[in-house]
Amino acid sequence: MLDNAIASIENLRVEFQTKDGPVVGVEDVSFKVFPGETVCIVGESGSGKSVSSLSLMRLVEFGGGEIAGGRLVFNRRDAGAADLAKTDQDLMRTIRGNEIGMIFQEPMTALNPVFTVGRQLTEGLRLHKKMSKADAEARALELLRQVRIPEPERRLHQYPHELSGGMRQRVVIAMAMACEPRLLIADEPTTALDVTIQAEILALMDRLKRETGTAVMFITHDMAVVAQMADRVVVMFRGNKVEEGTVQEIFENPTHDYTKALLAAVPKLGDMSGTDLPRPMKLFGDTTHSTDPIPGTDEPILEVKNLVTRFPVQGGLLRRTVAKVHAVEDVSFTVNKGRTLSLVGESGCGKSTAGRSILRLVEPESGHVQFDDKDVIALNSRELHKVRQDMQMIFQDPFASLNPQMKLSDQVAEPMRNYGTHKGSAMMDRVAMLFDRVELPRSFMNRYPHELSGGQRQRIAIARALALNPKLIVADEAVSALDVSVQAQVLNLMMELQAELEISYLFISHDMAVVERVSHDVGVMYLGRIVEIGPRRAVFENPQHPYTQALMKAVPIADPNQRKSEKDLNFKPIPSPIHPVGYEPEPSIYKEVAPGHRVLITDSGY
Amino acid sequence: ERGSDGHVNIIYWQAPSILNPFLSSGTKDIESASLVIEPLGRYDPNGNLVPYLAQEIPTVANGGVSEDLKSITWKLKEGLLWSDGTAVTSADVKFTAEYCMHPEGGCAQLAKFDGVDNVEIIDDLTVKVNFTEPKPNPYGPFMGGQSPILQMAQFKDCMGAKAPECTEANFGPIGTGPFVVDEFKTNDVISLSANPNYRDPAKPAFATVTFKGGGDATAAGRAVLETGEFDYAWNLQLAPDVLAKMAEGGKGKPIAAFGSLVERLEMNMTDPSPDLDADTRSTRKAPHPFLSDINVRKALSMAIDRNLLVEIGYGQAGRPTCNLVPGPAVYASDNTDCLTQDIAGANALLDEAGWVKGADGVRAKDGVRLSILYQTSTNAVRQDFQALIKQWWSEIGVETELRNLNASVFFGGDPGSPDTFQKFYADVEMYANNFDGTDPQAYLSMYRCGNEPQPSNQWNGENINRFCDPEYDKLIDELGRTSDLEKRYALAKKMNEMLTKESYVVVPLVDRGRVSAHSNSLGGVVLNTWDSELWNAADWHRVK
Amino acid sequence: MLTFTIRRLILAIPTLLFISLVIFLLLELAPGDPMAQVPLTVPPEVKEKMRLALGLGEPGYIRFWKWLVQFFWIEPQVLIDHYFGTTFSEGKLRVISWQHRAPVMDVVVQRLPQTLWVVGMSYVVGVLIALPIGIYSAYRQYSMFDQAGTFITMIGYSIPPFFTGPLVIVIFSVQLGWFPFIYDTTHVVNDWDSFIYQLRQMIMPVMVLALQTTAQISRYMRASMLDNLNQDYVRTARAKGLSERVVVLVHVLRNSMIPVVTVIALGLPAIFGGAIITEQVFSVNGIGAQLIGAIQANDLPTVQTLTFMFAFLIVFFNLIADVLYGILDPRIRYD
Amino acid sequence: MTDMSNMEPTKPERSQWVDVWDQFKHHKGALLGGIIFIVIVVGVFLGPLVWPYDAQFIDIRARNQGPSWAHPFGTDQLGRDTLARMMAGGQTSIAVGLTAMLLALGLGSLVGITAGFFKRLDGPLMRITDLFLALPILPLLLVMMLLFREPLSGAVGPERGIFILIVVAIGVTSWMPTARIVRGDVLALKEREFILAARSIGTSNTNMIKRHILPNVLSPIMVSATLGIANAIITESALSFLGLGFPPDFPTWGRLLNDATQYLQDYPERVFWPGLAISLTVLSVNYLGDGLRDALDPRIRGR
Ligand SMILES: Nc1ncnc2c1ncn2[C@@H]1O[C@H](COP(=O)(O)OP(=O)(O)OP(=O)(O)O)[C@@H](O)[C@H]1O
Ligand SMILES: Nc1ncnc2c1ncn2[C@@H]1O[C@H](COP(=O)(O)OP(=O)(O)OP(=O)(O)O)[C@@H](O)[C@H]1O
Ligand SMILES: [Mg+2]
Ligand SMILES: [Mg+2]
Ligand code: NI
Repeated sequence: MLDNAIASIENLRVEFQTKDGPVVGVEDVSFKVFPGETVCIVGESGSGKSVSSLSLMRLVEFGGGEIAGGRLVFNRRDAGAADLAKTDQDLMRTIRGNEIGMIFQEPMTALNPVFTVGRQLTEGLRLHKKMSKADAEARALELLRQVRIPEPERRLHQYPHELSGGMRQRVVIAMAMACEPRLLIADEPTTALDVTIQAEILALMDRLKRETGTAVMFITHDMAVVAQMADRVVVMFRGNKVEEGTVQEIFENPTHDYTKALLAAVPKLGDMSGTDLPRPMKLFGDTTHSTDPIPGTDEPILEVKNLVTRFPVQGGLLRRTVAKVHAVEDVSFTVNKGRTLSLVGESGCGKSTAGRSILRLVEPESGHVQFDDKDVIALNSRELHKVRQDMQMIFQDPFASLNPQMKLSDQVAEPMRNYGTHKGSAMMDRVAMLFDRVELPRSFMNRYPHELSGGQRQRIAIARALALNPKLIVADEAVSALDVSVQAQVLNLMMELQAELEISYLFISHDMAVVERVSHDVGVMYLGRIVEIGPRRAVFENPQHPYTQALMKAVPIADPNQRKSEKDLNFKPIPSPIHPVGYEPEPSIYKEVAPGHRVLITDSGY
Repeated sequence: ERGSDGHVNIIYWQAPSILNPFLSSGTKDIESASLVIEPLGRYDPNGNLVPYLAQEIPTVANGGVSEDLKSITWKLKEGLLWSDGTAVTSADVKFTAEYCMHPEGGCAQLAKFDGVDNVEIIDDLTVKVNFTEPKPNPYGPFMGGQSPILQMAQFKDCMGAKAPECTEANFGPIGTGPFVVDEFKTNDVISLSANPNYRDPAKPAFATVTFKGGGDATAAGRAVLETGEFDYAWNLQLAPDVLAKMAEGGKGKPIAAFGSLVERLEMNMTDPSPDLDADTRSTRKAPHPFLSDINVRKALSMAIDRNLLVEIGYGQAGRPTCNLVPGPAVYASDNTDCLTQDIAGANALLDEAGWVKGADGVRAKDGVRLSILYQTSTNAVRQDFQALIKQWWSEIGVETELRNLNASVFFGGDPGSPDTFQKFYADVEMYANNFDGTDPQAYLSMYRCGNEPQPSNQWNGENINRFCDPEYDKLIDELGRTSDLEKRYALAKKMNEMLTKESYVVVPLVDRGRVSAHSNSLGGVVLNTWDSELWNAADWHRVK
Repeated sequence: MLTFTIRRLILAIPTLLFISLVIFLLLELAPGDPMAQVPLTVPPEVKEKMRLALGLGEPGYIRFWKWLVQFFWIEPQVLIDHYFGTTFSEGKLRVISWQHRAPVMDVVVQRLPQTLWVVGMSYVVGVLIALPIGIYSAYRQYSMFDQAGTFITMIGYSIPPFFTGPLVIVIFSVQLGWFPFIYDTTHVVNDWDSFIYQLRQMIMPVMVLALQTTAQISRYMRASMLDNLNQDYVRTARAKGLSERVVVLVHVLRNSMIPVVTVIALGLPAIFGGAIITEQVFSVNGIGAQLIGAIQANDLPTVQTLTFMFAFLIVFFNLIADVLYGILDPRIRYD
Repeated sequence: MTDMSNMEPTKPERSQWVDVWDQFKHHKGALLGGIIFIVIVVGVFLGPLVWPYDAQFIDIRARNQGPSWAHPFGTDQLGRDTLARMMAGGQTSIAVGLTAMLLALGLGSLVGITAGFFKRLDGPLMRITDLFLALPILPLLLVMMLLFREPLSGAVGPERGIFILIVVAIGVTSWMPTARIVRGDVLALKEREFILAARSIGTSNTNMIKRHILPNVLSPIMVSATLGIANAIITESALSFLGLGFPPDFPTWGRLLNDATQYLQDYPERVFWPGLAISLTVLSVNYLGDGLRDALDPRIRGR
């Protein structure tokens, strides 16, 4: 090629054959990727980002798609340019994994559960680089070191499920980079990862690009990441490219309406600096909703004291517990009526477990949970059933928490059926009202979860949680999987409801910008303990605990002019939360640095 | 010349499980054992007695049987050797009797030794069997395939309760027959070879025998008639057209012979209604509501076309009969009126007797409907018979419900089961029975009054249809006392007629013969229904 | 995993004892009589004596206890004696069949080879045919091959062996004369020719039986493959540039085999149980024929012993299946 | 926010069953299977009203005939019309096959779901499954016949009594595989998050099973159903063969096939009809099940 692009996509059109006729996945997309640059592709959900990248790998055919038009010119390492849209699969095989590496959108499921990490890593090496087993293993080890996985030797012989989410993600990345591809496609590689790991991975890819000249095609919904990573940005909307430009151009001078909407929806860390109370976001073109701050009350609704939850690790002849996972360790906090407490922290630090323990969806080992004058821990199953009417949970993964075989209206109506609060047409009216509330068209009532986009699913989960007019909602990563525009809508809805109904939230999230936007109070968790807790403003603007400080530092900023360098990052691997049965950790002791702002002074493991 | 004809393959679709007939009365076991062990005398295909190990058949005429009929003296042939080379002596004969008569042995052939007081050794080759009472038919012990002579040396530690423990002896008895057992796989296959000490040095012609068991009659027939894998197949109970088709295979031919086996209907003279309590149901306390009317029984018999039954079910292996005792010829009554079907006659008979057809076409009288439950064991031919007979009976206004039962339940004597043929919780049942040897005395005595199965004897009687006639009982006693053969023939015929054409409590259908098949190259086969089919295996040879 | 296995093994003992009791009670209750096959010519008194000689006079619990002792105490001694030439079992009463008056276990041992040859081989053949069919049908779902495979396997499943058996006999033995159809259990394989003969006499029963196995396993295989072919890790494997063969036969198959292997393991006890109808049609006289013969003859010691051994195998193979599950799927941990 | 909610075109309300039917219609195999199955059922149940011959009527002169206008399927060894017998046999076979399959399915699903769902019951229930797998079927059937035939005949009449017995016998001896498969699936399903979610909104155990577990284990149950109906039809014939089944003059497909096997060489057409009928039924049910499964699964339905 004259312009020495590694890959140039020209007028790509991809169709899917379905029973209702062909569906266009990508209508008309063209862009180029040059060596040593990072092209970020952003866009709304379903706009064809994944399909474009899969087409480049010619993997879209295996999902029932068909490249209906356009050219995919790829500049091969030593064989000149080739139109990948027309090459046969045999040739593709020598390109895939070798010259183009791909990190998939759902890294959690991208690994084969029955092969060891080492086996999956070496496979491509032995195939493409004709390495011997020993050589390949040595190289795999090197790769694992590069992606900063702790104890790489041990990991080689472990199975994917034995690794934490972040480690799995890094294995996938190592796999994609194994053969030093000329082009690396990363499809939302950091979705649902907490900021510290995200930061590490971004730094790694950046380094790779700099050191080997690999071109990176980076697909994401996170504008902060885009700002951190991109050289150029391609914006997609409903199967078409609507805008393309350098990262500065896009951020500073968006031309297309959609791009503007997208940028407006991005919550930025620091937006709320100087304010005490959360406030709904101002959205592009939205004038109907108020953005007044939400005051909340001082009346406690939920008091958690010294909560401890441990998961038994069983073994032995009689299935005795030989060790315990200390998931939640001596955690205390209070949530007031109409206010939001956010829990943040590293992946696996026990946020979800804490939330579930409060609802007794997992049984805590000890501690007090006082909800609305009731001691939740002491309730029998009938009373518990009654209390749950006032406590609802939105689960981390909205898709997983919806029954795939049940109509949405039934799922939203189910709590009412269970408690008999509404019956017959009254119930259906309320379901319709809830759909309106979360701004889903009523025609969706007869749909099934898979027929919805991620954001819509999330809204169903919220509608279900609202069905009983609860006093407390535990929202576990309620927005992490959404693209920014949808995320902003959902956050606004939640805050709107809080303002209206005085609902309290226990908000669990890894996204610090979101947390800043929505919370009155923030608790930072590390290894099962709250290391710092206090009013949001105090914690964010004056972090005291070293872990909180590291966390704040890792947050990417949605501004291409404020890029972080790798040197800023310095994370330690998390120690194991597994302890033998008799082990009794010391209690948490806090120092109050400011009114309500307390910091752990005993050992947290950090 | 012994062993010159090589190998012969025999297939029995029921596999022999043991080679000791005293521990099993299965035909397959007795017949397979007959290749190895022999009795003093056998019956020939005509039912005549022929000496085997004995020099001659003892009779009153030759002095072998005492005048008072209380003893019989057998003389062994001289120079007889067991297959292991030792001599056969009268001690072996005496031992055999003691072996079977041991109270704990559970001997299957005990009936053969019925009335035996003791067995005396007269000399090395002579034994005398003493009976407790006069025996008009003294040929029970040591006659026929069921009571061969065992070698004392081999079985002396196997008496009574120990009998089952002697697996080796039971699976490989030492005998005097034409073959010796090389290997016995129970319920599967026997390998035999010619007995080096067989009394006729020129026999047997075959050096080795494979006696295969298992499969079904169809497979056995195919193996002989169609593929020629086997030389001899036993008891091919197959539909006549199937057998005919197989015979077209041309590899062999079916052969048939008749004995005393009669397929019959038994009419229940007592009431099997489930409404009755267990002590009354199907016992003489309650007479049958309509089968106690002889007209009904007779009409039922008249409606049946026995020729057609034979044609459909047995072909050359059966012949229509009206007799319970169809043979030997001297005992067979010339009763043949039932052989022509007479539906009109049957209808007329029932009309006359006051059984009037109702709206549903079923006859009734005084509120009693002619509705019959007709049971038999599970078997393709029997089910065809049931269907045909049901149709004929429907033509005379009789309604029939059919039931077929698992053979092992139907013929088993489990007093807990309602489905045994002895309990007879049905109106009519069909099965076949015959008698051992050629003398029908015991057989006819079954229908003695009081011998019916009932709760007090755990349903163990033999008078299945609960027939009761003092006249008949008198004749039984008389037969037991009579030794004059002509008189015995006459008595038996009379009794046969009382049960059949005079009372129709037993409705004979078919005199069932035996069909076996042998390959074209197997010579010397003479089918014998009065004794083991392999009775003359020593004479078998290859046709060149 | 080891402790799990040991725990299950220990639990299996009371289970098996209970099963043996239930089987015993069931057989006691079932109508039928060991004298059913005795000709009607044998008078009832004689039959009664024969019954007593079989031990039927004793009450049920004594017979059950005797059986327990014989099976669990004496038979193992016989086994030890057999292998080490000791004489522990001398003079002790073993489990004796009522039909042929020989120790049941001896007959089982005698018949095991032919059962394993025919039924075992058919299972192996069936599985070997089923797996490729299942794999390919799923890989090319709704293709001609898949449709034809479904059609043939379902027909194979719906046509019982009592029909297919005679059918192949008529075609291959009677019409074409290719194979013998009366299985020769005395046949000894000692050279090439005799091996060929063994193959020829096995081929028909093996094929008839394999048809059933194939039908079932291939359905399972297909379903399982279909589940896994759409998984994300398949795409990952393809993205590595692996060939389709490796993707399907290594990555997908390994995952799909997890449920199928347990299904296969659960089907294994049936091999030892024999194949009742097919064994009869081809006169194989294996364990299946022994069992059905014993049931028909009401040979309770044989039936009890065989069904109990079968129960043992079922419990054992269920355990194996669970353990296999754990081994094949690293996510599953029993401890 | 209104802009986003209108992205999906508004479709008219549709009921679940319309949906299912819609999907079903598109499944060619299922449609064909359904049609064949309906044709068989209608033919078998309504045919005798039209066809002049009775299944039990013996015309001995017309025996062993090949196909002709009078007897399109020929006659058997007693001259009974094969077509009439096929229809009568079909009634019994289909009725037995369906009900026994449903019973086995019901039992199997019940045991499987209970064992999978309630951890405490898993051990005992699976041991019971082992027990039933280990029980010798023949003696079990004999005992059932012994204990229940007469009381049932008394209560509901002999034919219906036998029908119930046979159905129960087949059902009771063939639920175990279904139970095992379902249990495995439930065990996996129980770990899914939507079950936890359902619990958090206060769903009781019964509702949990009814609304969340059962619909999600439908697909293995469907497979068992297809295999089960074939199994039931064949088992029925084996029972008749052993004398544990229907009265001997009561034709069923299995028995017709069994009887005809004897005449395989002489009258091969005689085995053809029952064999064809059984295979067609099983195949049509198989495709029907395939289609239904696809139709009932909204994930597939959406595509
Ligand atoms: N296998 C398929 N069959 C039919 N349509 C498909 C298929 N895969 C993708 N599509 C459609 O193609 C379009 C583009 O999908 P794609 O996965 O590329 O979206 P995306 O931009 O990656 O969205 P997200 O941010 O949610 O990952 C969507 O409308 C989707 O519905
Ligand atoms: N059921 C369980 N059994 C054993 N260990 C568990 C279980 N659930 C969670 N854990 C462990 O408890 C710890 C806390 O898990 P939890 O799900 O609460 O993390 P989290 O903070 O929500 O992380 P993430 O951000 O990834 O959702 C982890 O080490 C996890 O491995
Ligand atoms: Mg995507
Ligand atoms: Mg979590
Ligand atoms: Ni809005």
